[in-house]
Amino acid sequence: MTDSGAESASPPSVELEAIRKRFGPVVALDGVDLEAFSGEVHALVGENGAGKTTLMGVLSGVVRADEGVIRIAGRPVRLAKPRDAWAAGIGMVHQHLTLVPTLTVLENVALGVRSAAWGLRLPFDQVRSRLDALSNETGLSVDPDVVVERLSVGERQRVEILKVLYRDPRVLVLDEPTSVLAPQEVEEFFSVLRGLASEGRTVLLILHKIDEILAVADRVTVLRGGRVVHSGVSDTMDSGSLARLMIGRAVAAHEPPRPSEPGAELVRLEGVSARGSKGEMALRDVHLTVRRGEIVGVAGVDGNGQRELALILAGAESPEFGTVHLPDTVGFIPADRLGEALVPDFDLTQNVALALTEAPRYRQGALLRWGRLRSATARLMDLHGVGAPTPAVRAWQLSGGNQQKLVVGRELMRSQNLLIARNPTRGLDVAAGRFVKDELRRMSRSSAGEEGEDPPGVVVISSDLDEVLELSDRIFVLRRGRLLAVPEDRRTREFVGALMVAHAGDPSE
Amino acid sequence: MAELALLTSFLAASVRLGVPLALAALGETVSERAGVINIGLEGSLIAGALGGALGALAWSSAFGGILTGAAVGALVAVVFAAFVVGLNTDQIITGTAITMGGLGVTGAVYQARFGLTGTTLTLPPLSSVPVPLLHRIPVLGPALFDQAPTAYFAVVMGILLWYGLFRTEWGLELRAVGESPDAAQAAGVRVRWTRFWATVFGGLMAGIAGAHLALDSGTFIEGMSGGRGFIALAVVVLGRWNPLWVVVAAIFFGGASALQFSMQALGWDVPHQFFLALPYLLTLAALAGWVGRARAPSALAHPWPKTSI
Amino acid sequence: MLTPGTRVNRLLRFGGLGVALAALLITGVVAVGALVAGGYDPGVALGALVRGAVGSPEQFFSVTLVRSVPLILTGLAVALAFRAGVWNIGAEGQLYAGAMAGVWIGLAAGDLPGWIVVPLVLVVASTAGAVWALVPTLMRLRLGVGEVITTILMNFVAIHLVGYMVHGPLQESRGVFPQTDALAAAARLPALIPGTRLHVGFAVAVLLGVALWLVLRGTVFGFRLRAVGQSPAAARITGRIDGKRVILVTFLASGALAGLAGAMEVSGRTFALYEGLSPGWGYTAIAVALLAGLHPMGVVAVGIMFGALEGGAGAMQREAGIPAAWVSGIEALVILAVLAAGQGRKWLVQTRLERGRPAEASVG
Amino acid sequence: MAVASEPVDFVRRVARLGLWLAFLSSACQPPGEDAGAPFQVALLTSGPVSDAGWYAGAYEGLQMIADSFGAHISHQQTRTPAEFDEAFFAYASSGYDLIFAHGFEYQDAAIRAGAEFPETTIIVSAGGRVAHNVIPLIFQLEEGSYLAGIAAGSLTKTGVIGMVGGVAIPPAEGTFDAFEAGAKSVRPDVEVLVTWIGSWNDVTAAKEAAVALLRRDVDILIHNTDAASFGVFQAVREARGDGRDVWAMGMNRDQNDVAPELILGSAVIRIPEGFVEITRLWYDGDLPGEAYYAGSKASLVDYVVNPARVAEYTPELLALLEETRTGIREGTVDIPRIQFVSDEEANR
Repeated sequence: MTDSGAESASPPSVELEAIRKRFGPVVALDGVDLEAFSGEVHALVGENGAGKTTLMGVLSGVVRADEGVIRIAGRPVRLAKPRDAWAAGIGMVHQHLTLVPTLTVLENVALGVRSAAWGLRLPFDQVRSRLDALSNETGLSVDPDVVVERLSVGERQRVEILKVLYRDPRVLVLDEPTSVLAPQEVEEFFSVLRGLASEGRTVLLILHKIDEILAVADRVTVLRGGRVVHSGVSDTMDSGSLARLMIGRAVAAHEPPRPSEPGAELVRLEGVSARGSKGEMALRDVHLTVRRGEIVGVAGVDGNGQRELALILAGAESPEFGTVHLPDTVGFIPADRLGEALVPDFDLTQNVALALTEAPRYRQGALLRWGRLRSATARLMDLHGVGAPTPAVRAWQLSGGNQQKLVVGRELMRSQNLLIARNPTRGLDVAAGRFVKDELRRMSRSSAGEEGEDPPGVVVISSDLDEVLELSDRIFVLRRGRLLAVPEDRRTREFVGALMVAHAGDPSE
Repeated sequence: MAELALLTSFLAASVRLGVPLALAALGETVSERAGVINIGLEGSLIAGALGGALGALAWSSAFGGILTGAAVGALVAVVFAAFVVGLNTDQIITGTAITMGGLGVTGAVYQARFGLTGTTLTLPPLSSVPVPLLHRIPVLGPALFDQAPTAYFAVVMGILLWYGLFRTEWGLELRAVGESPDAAQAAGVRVRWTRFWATVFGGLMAGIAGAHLALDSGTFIEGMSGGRGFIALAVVVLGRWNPLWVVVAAIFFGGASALQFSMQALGWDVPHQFFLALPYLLTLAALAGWVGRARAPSALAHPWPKTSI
Repeated sequence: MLTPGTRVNRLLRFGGLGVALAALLITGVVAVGALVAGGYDPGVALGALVRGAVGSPEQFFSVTLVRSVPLILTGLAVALAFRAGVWNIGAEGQLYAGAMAGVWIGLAAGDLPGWIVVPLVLVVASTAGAVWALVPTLMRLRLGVGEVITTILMNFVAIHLVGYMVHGPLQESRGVFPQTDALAAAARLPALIPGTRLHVGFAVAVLLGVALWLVLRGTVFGFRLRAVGQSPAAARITGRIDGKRVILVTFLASGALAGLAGAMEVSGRTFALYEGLSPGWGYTAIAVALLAGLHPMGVVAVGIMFGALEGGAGAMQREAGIPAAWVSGIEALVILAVLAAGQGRKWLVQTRLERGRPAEASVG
Repeated sequence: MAVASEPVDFVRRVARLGLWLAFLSSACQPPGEDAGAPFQVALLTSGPVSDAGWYAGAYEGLQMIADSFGAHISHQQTRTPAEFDEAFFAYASSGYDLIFAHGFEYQDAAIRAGAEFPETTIIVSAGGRVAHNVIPLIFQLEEGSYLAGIAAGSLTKTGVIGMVGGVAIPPAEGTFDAFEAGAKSVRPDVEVLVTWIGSWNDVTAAKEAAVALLRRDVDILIHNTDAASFGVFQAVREARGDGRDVWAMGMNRDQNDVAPELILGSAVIRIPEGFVEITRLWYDGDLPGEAYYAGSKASLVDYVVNPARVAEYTPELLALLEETRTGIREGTVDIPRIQFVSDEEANR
C-alpha cells in the first residue's frame, strides 16, 4: 500500500503497522500502515473523522492502540502514555494546545524535563539559555517570563513548538499547526519545519489546506474512514487529485461572491473602545456599520481584539466608551465551540434551548416548551444535516463538524437579523467547512425570513484570511484593537495579509 | 513592662495555636496545588492525634508519637487518595466520608483500647526548646524562639515547601498537575502518581498536626481536633496557596484564637461567644480584605482523567 | 435502532440496582468484619439496625422519616447550589440561622392561631437562612472570594451565635438553662400521620423535592441555573444569561432551604432551640446530595436512606451496645461503598460499550 | 474495664456500698440477660461516655446498677436534641422501668415522654422540670466547689485565682459562682477570672485558656471542662516546670490521682453512687415525686483534699473546710445556688 520513497536505504524513523483503535462503537483506525523517514516533511491529510488526530494520538502516547505495532528507528516500542513517546524521541504539538495557562513560558518549556539532581532544582538559567538558542535557530521568539494565558493563540503555538524542540525530538508531530497563523507566518513557519527536517528529523504534519500541503510536504499520506487510501511523494499530486483522494469524490469549485444589494442599516458602532479580560485596551475607537444582506469580513490574528469585538456585536458585553446600535436579536457563533457555544454535557435539544430561552415561541410564562424545542431541534438537525442518531445525545459526543452545524442552525433560529461568526470553519474538514460557508452566504443573499423579510447581515471575524476573502462583501482588518478598512481594489491575499501581521498579536500595547 | 509581657504571651500563644493549623495547612497546600482538595483533613488530623497518643505511649517518647501520628495521618490519606485518585471519585463527598469515618473510627479504637468510659492518658510531653541566643531577644524571643520542636518544624517546612513548589522540577510538575492535568500529562508528567503522593503528604502533615495536638495537651480525647481540619482549609486560602503565607495565615488565625483567651482573661464584659466567633469573623474579614481574587489551582477538585459517562 | 445514547442510558438504569447491591455487599462485609473484630455480635447488631430503621410502623414513621426531614431539606439546599456551580458547604450555618429565627418568631407570635404562626415560622426561618447565605454570596460576587471557605467559616459563626442566643436574648424565661422556652402548640408543626411523630415537615420536604425537580426540568430559570452550573462561559455568551443573578438567586434559595430545615427541627421535633441542635446535617447533606446525583427526587430517596441508617444506628446502640462512635464509621463506610460501586458501574458500562459492536451512528 | 484507671476510687466506692450491694447482687442474674432481670434501666447521654468525666460517671453508675441490682442496662448517645423523643419512646415502649437522662437538655422531652408512659420513671440530671414520674436529679456540686473556693482563697499567694469553663451551662456556672463565693468568704479582695472555651473536648483550647489565665498571675486554677480538663492540668504542669508556684484543682470526679503533683484537691460529684442511690429509692418505692438533691448531705458531693498534697494545707484550713462542710450539711452555711427547679415546678 505504501509507496516507499528514494530514502528507503535506512529503516524508516517511524513505522506503523496495522494500527487499530475503536472508541466504543466507532472504529477510528482500521488497520493503518505508515512509514516516515528522517529528513522528510510528511503530511497526513484527510477529512475530519478520517482518523488523523487519533493516529497522532497513538504516536504521542495519548491514545492507546487496540492492535498494531509501532517501530521507531526500526525498534518496536510501546507507547502507553506521553512519557513513553517522549522517551522514544517523539515530540507532539497538539491541536488543542497543551500548555499550562497559569505558568510562564519558561516553566512550560521546562515542565516534564528532569535535568539533574533528581528534580530537586529548577535550572532556570539553563532553560533560558537553551530557549534563547532555539529561538534564534528557528526564528520563533517569545518572552520567556510572561504567563502563557496572556499570550495570543499564535504565540502559544510558538511556545508549544519551542517546548517540543527543547526536548530535541527525532520525530516531530504537529496537529494542524497553521490554523492560528497569518499567511506570512505560515510561510515562515514552513521554512522552520523544512529546516528541522534537514537536520535529520522527521516532521509529521496534519494539515487541512491543500495548497499548504503541496507547499510544504515531501510526502503525503491520505486517510479516509480510518484507512490509508494513498501514500506517496507530493510532487506527483495536484490540488484536484488530492481533494478527490481526501473526500472520495470531486469537489465543485466554489462560486465567487456575487455583489450584494445592501439593505437597511442593522449595526452601528461609533467610537467603541473596550477592555479585554486582563484590563488592557483591547478595542480602540472602532467604527463599523453593517447592513442587511451583506457579509462583512474582519480579518486578523486572534488576540487583537477579536473576542471583544465579537462579544460587543453579539450583545453579550458592553463597551467602555462609544455607542452601539444593535438589532433585537443577534445570532452568534463563538470561536470556542465546546467552551462557549455549547454545553458539552447538555443534549442537543438543551443546547438549542440555550439560545432560545428568550424566544416567545418556546416559552409559556416561566416554563420552557420542551415539546416544541425537541421538534425544532429535530427539524434543525434534518435541515442542516447534523449527523447524530437522536437529539438526546450529548454535544460532546458529536464530531466538530456536526457541532458547528448545530451551532449555525441554532443561531439562524435565534436571529433573522444579524449573525456574528468567529472562525466559523476552524477545525472543520473541507466538506464541513464548505457547508458552513455556503450556509452563511445563502442566508445573507436570500430572503431568509418566513414572512419574506429582508435578508440578515453577517459579520465574519476570522483569522483565516482565505475564508474572509472568499465570503465577504466588505473587508476589514482588526489589528491591535483598531479596525482598518480594506479598499475594494486592494482585496488581495498579500495586501490584507500584510495588514494582519504587522506586529501581530503583540499584547504589550 | 506588664504590657510587654502580655504582648509576649499573646504572641507565644498565637504561635502555639497556629502550629497545628500551619502543619495541616502546609500539607493541604501541597495536595491542593496538585489539584486535590481534602475535606477529609479533619479525619487525618484526629487519626494523627490518636496515633500520636498511642505511639507516644508505646515508645515512651514524644518523638515516637509524632512519627506514629504522621504514619497514621498518611494512612488515612492513602485511603482518601485510593478513592479520589485511584477510583476517581468525587473529592468533596469522599472527604466528607473520611472526616466522618476518622472521627468514628478513632472513637471506636480509643474505646476498644482504653475502655468505654475512657481514661486519663498522660503522655510524654512535647517540651519547648529554646533557640540559643535568639530566645533572649526581648518580647519576641520568648514568644517565637521558645517553642515546641513542631513549631520550628512548621516554619522550616514552610520554607522548604516554598522552595520545593516554586524552585524545583518536582514542584513545577506538581503545580502543573493542579493547574492543568491534561497539559501536564502531555508533557510527560505522571499525573495520578503526583496527585497520590501529594495527597498522602498532606495526610502525613495533618497526622503530625494531630500528634502535636495530643502531645501538646498531653492526652487524647474523642473529637479533640475540634474542626481544625476545616480551619486548615481556610488557612490555605488565606495563605493564597503559598507555603510562606500559609504559615503566616496560620499564625494569624492562631492569634485571633489567642485573642479570645487573652480578652476573657482580662475580664472583659462581652459575651464570651463573641470571642469564640472572633477568629472566624477575622478570617472572613481578611479574606474579604486582602485575599480577594487569589486564584485556586484551576483543576482543584476536578477528577482526572475526566470520565466520559 | 439501538443507538449508543440509549445503550448507555439502559446500561446505567440497569446498573442502578447492581450498584445498590454491590454497595450493600461491600458495606456488609466490612461492617461485619469490624463488628467481629470489635467483639460485637454482628447478627444482633445488624438485626437491630434493620429493626430500628424499618422494623415497625413506629420506627419507620416516627424515626426514619422524621430523621430524613433535615437531611432532605439540607440535601436539596446543597443539590440546588451545586447544580448552579455554587459550592455551598454552609448549609449547617444556614440551618442554625433558620432555627434561631424560627424559634424567635414562634415565641414572639405564639398567641396567634396556628395557621398563621406555623407558616410565619417557616417563612421567617427561610429568610434567615437566605440572609446567612448572603454574606458568602456577596463575597463571591463582589469580591471574588470562593464560597467553599467562607461558608465553612459562617458555620462556625452561626454555632457561636446560637450559643449567645440561648444564653442571652432567647434564653428561657427563668434564665437558668441555655435553651429557649418551648414553642406554644400553635407554633408547632402538626402531625402528618396522627399517632406518630411524623410532622407535616416531611410532606413539605418531599413536595419541595418534587417542586425543585420540576423547576430544574421545566422552567426557564431552572434551565438557566443548570447552564450556569455546567458551563458559565456558554451560559453567558450563548445563553446571554446573567450568571451573577442566577448565582445570587440560587445561593439565597439554597440558604432558604437549609434555613427551613432548621425551622422544621425546632418547630417539628425539639420545640425549643438548643446548642448542638445539628449533628452536622449540613455536612452530611453534601454526601446526600452528591450520592443522589444532585437530583431532587434522588435527594428525597437518599435522605430517607440516611434517615433509616441513623435511626437503625440508634437501635444498634440501644439493643446491641454498639457505641455511637461506630455509627459515623459505618455511615462513612456506606458512602465509600456507594462511591466505589458507582465507579465500578461506570467502568463496567465503559468496557461493555467498548466491546459492543460498532454502531452506524457518527458519534465520537 | 474502664474504671481500671482509678482502681483505688473504684474499690472505695464498692466498699462503701457494702452490705446491701452484696445482698442484692447475690440474688440476681448476670447483667445483660433479659430473662429474669428484675428491671431494665437505660441511660441517655449527649456526649461520648469515654470522656472520663461527666458522661463516664453516668455510664459507670449504669454499670453499677447492673452489678448491684442485676438490672438489664442499655445506653444511647444522642447526637442531637431532635433524637430525645425517639430515644425516650424506644426505651419506654420496650418496657424500660427507669431512664437516666444525663443532662438538663432532656428535660422538656422527658416531660413529654413521662406523660405518654406513666409506668416509666425518668431521671433528668440537672433538670428543672418535675412530673410524678420525671425526677430532676440535682447534683449540688456548688457545695464541693464552695469548699474548693475556700481552699483556693486561702492558698493563693498572688490573690488571683482562675476558672476555665467548657460550655456555659447552669451546672458549670453554678460551680463557678460558688467557687468565687467560697474564695471571697476567706479573702474578700481575691480576684477571680473566668474563661469559657465553648467546648467540652477541645483540650488545646482549655490549655491555652489556662495559659492565658496563668499569665494574669493566677496561681490556682479550677476547671469545669469535663474531658478537656487535661489541657488545664497540662498548662499548670508546664508552668510548674518553669518554676512557677501554681496549682490546679479537679472538678466533677476525683481527679487527684490524675496529676497528684499539681492538683490540690477535687470538687467531686459521685455520679455513680448517686445513680445507685436513686435506683435504690425507686426499687424500694421511696422515690419522691420531686427533685432529688444529691449533695454533701448524702455524701454524694464533696471537696476531696489530695492526700498527696495535704502538706500544702494548714491545719487551720483543714479545720475550716471540715467546719464549713458540716455547716453546709446542716444548712447553716449559705452558698449561692442555681435554682434548677422553680418553686412553681416543685409544687406542681
